[in-house]
Amino acid sequence: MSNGAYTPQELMVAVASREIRDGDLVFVGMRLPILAYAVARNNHAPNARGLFEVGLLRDQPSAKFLGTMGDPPNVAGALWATRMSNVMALMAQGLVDLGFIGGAEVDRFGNLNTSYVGPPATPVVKLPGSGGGADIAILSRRWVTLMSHEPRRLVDRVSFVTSPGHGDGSVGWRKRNGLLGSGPAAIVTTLCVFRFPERGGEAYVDSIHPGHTLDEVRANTGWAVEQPQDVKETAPPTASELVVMRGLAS
Amino acid sequence: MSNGAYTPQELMVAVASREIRDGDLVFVGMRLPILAYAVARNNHAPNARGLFEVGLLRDQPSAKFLGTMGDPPNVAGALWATRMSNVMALMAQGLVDLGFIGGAEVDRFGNLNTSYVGPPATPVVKLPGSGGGADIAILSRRWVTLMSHEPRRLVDRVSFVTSPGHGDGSVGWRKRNGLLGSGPAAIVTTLCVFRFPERGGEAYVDSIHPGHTLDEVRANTGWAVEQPQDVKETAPPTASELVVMRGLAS
Amino acid sequence: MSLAEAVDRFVPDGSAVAIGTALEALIPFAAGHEMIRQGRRDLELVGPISDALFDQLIGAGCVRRVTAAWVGNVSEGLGQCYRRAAEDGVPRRIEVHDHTNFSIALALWAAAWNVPSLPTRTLLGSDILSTNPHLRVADGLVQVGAMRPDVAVVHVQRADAMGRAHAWGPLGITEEAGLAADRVVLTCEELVDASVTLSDPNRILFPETKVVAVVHEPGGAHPSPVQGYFKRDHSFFRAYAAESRTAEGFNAWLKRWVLDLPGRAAYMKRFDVGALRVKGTALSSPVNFADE
Amino acid sequence: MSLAEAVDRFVPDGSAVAIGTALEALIPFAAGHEMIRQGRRDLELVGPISDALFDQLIGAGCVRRVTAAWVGNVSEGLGQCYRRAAEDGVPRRIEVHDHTNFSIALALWAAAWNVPSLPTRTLLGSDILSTNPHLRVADGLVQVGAMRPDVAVVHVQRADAMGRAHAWGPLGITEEAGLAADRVVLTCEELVDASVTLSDPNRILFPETKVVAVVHEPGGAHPSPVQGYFKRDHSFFRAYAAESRTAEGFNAWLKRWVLDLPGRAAYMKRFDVGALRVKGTALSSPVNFADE
Repeated sequence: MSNGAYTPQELMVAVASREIRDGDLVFVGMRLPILAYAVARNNHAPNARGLFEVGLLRDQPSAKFLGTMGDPPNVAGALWATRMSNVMALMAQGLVDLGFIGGAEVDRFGNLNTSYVGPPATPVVKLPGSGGGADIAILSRRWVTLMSHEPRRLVDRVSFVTSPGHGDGSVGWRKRNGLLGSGPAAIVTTLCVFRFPERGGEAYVDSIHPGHTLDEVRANTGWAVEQPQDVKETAPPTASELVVMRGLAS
Repeated sequence: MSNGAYTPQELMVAVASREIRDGDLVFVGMRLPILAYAVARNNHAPNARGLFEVGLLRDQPSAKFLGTMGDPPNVAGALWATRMSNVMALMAQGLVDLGFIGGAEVDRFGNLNTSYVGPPATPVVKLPGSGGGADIAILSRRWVTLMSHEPRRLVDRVSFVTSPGHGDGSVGWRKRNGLLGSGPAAIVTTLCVFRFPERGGEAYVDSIHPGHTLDEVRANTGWAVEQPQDVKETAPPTASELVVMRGLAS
Repeated sequence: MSLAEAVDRFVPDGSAVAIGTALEALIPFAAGHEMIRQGRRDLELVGPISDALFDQLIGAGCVRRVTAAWVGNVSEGLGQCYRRAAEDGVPRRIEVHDHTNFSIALALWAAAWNVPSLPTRTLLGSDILSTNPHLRVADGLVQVGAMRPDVAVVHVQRADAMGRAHAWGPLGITEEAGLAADRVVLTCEELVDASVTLSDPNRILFPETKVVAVVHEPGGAHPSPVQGYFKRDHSFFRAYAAESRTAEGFNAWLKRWVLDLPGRAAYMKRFDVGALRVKGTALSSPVNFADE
Repeated sequence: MSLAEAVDRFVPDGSAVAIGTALEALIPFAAGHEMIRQGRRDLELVGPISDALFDQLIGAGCVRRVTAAWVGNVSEGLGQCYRRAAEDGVPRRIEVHDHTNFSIALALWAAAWNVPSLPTRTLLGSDILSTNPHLRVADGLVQVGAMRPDVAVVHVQRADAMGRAHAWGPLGITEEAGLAADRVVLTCEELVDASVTLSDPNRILFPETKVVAVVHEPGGAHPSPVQGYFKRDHSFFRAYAAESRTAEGFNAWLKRWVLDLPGRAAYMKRFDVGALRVKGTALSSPVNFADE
């Protein structure tokens, strides 16, 4: 999948990091998002700050390995250790500029399912649940999800909406239903970057990663992906982006 | 007013202290109530604990002078220093056994006014307001108010109910209106102790302080005080009660 | 940043200002006095109880509305300027939105969580429901409308230049006031290095993203107490109560203690600071934040 | 008090138990294992996310209902016992009341403040509204029904015998869980003198009136981390994920790590405790509580 200079995950991290603007308050998750946050902090967004739903605010991400956001190195050097509801309060006030959400499956309107495959009363697979995912999806100003590009993950419609994106895809669905932020800004996959129309709707291909094609995207996506107006190529990770993420991922 | 062995205030403190049962969680105010709490702790209620709305829990009251409950000696040795809303949470759960409320005027149904004399829009006297008084009146299991016995303070009906007692005096008024606790247990004055029927209603004279008479009570009360069924004499402060309050009041 | 600059930039005329949120301790008198000196007008003061500071701001004509549970002089009784304003419109009429201590806390939590109101049983049966338009009864509960201050002004024991504040002792409604407010102005006894505040992130009061100004203002809470730093100056409150009994007396007091002084440093020279200073040491037992 | 006695007396069958309220740290695994050993049944587990402990209690058949935002193994993925119970009713069917992290916090605050529900915008547009009967939409907001646990079980760094607990690091929903619960059971790394806890009343988590048991149980949160005491045992979580993939594997794991052991002391001898212990020192800067 890689051209040898970087892995698909490294490209995803680089793309995700570019969603972070300088001065942003970012709701950071673990794994790829925390790497993206580190890359942004050390490159174009030195004044970004990271919130962790466990109840932490940080500037620099820990240089040590984290299994979870509650690990001691994430606490040492924190700028605020508090209750989760206080962190959520900031998000409910619209003060979280960007959130990251993980998901088992996402649909063409950006809705995420992390709860049930099959009927909730008799599920085929019981997934772990929302955690803070639905909170981020509903309350942060904009959010990004990162996902391996597989047809079983990028589905036409999720059977259960844990964390709402653009709902039924109609224009203005979020606003009509009282959701706070503007919803999903991007789905970053191993093949491409999807984005959404400003007031909601269906995901469109914004850029395709170097070495991949629209046909490949279509073959691995559970909905009929429309022909993009202009097919950009995703900018690969820069050397300075790679230095940061490789320094931390070890 | 005094028989020489103790002052009217000392008698009031002693009476108030006897309202505290061992193990009670008491919402303590300043001045006479904190002396009552100290007397109870050091006599019959060694396991009582005191909550202060500023956000404190204590066992022993401070031995040092306090101008306010936020004074440093009230913090040193505290069992919990927290937010006011956490202290209120305990009271809202019905966990505060007894509260003390000060008041400018009280009426025959135990309602207190600490807000306005005259119309609220154009008051003759602007009193300081509720503070935590209404919270205690509505949420604590039972409460006591201490007041100098004057006709302008013990009135037929207060013009403004800041902290509700038994409202309009009808049986079950508190329950019907959703108030949590059972309301005023006693009005302790410089002349006597008033109590209330269990399910609400009008204050009746339960005991008259040594050296005072029902006629004196009637002459100084703003409503027509009924003849009590049996006129008890208030038990005077004991030597051990006086020792505690005199040790602290200096 | 100087207090003058902080008040000038972040407490404009017409602001809703939460101040005195720890109740009787840590009252930001220096900041309040600076608002008076700068002739601030049409403020809405927000707090639980207020020990004399609201009374002074009202007497100085800075205030349009009071949203609070109690306004007076805690150890001395009624607030005389508050009375004159509410009873006689002197120096100007004020609007009063009454609360209880609990309901003002809930009003701030509602704003912190960005919901229109929070429910409670407190205030049921109280006539306060009829004087405050932000309280209403629905389904047997009182709905307390959200109160979002434009600015919370908070005095703390220590803070760093980035706005990480450590305060201790009972905090009243300080945390919710800071979270609810659009911005926070800090005054502090000690301006410390970030290594001090970050050594204990659990004691940091607010996210620094809310804090717009940190002012080093030792004694900025006098005459209110500051745990570990200053005792309460009871006689100062007593003297203020006596002098503020008439409008003339208040104006003389204000001239002497606020208007004729350039700032807090000059103010602190006018009384025996040493007698109020806490000299003892009762240190908190440290905790270990090490991660390996 | 011993952990066996605390669980026996204060966590009866059928209890609603808030546990693991600080999210990934300070998880009371020792207390959970004691519930398993005592064959507790029909529990309702209440928490935000649960890192493996809910999965173990579910696998052991102790659980009737889960009221939580997330159940799994944080660093390893899905909870295999949770899946078997929800998908196949093995070892028994469980009921799931889904929440988000924010909504479970609000459910506890509603109970702490003793109101039927609290409003929020979170969950609008989520299908979770259709699976949890304690959530409903009214006037464009979600009303989160109060959740009052019978008991909150909390692991802390240190506590005294009267129940005054000091915990540090991020606390998740611990404070609201303790306030909302009928009673609190504490396990602690260190049982300290009251002079330690009372030296810093701001760090005391709960009013002691809520605390019914204090158990000195060093290592009681393993394999979860304890700031200043223990690192997270990542490989233990990984091994648990692998072994719990089948019901047989889980039962073998449970026998080895819980059922065959008399208690925590024996458990702590079965792995290299020294490698996990925090050896460094990064002390909080003390604060002065002196009053004169």
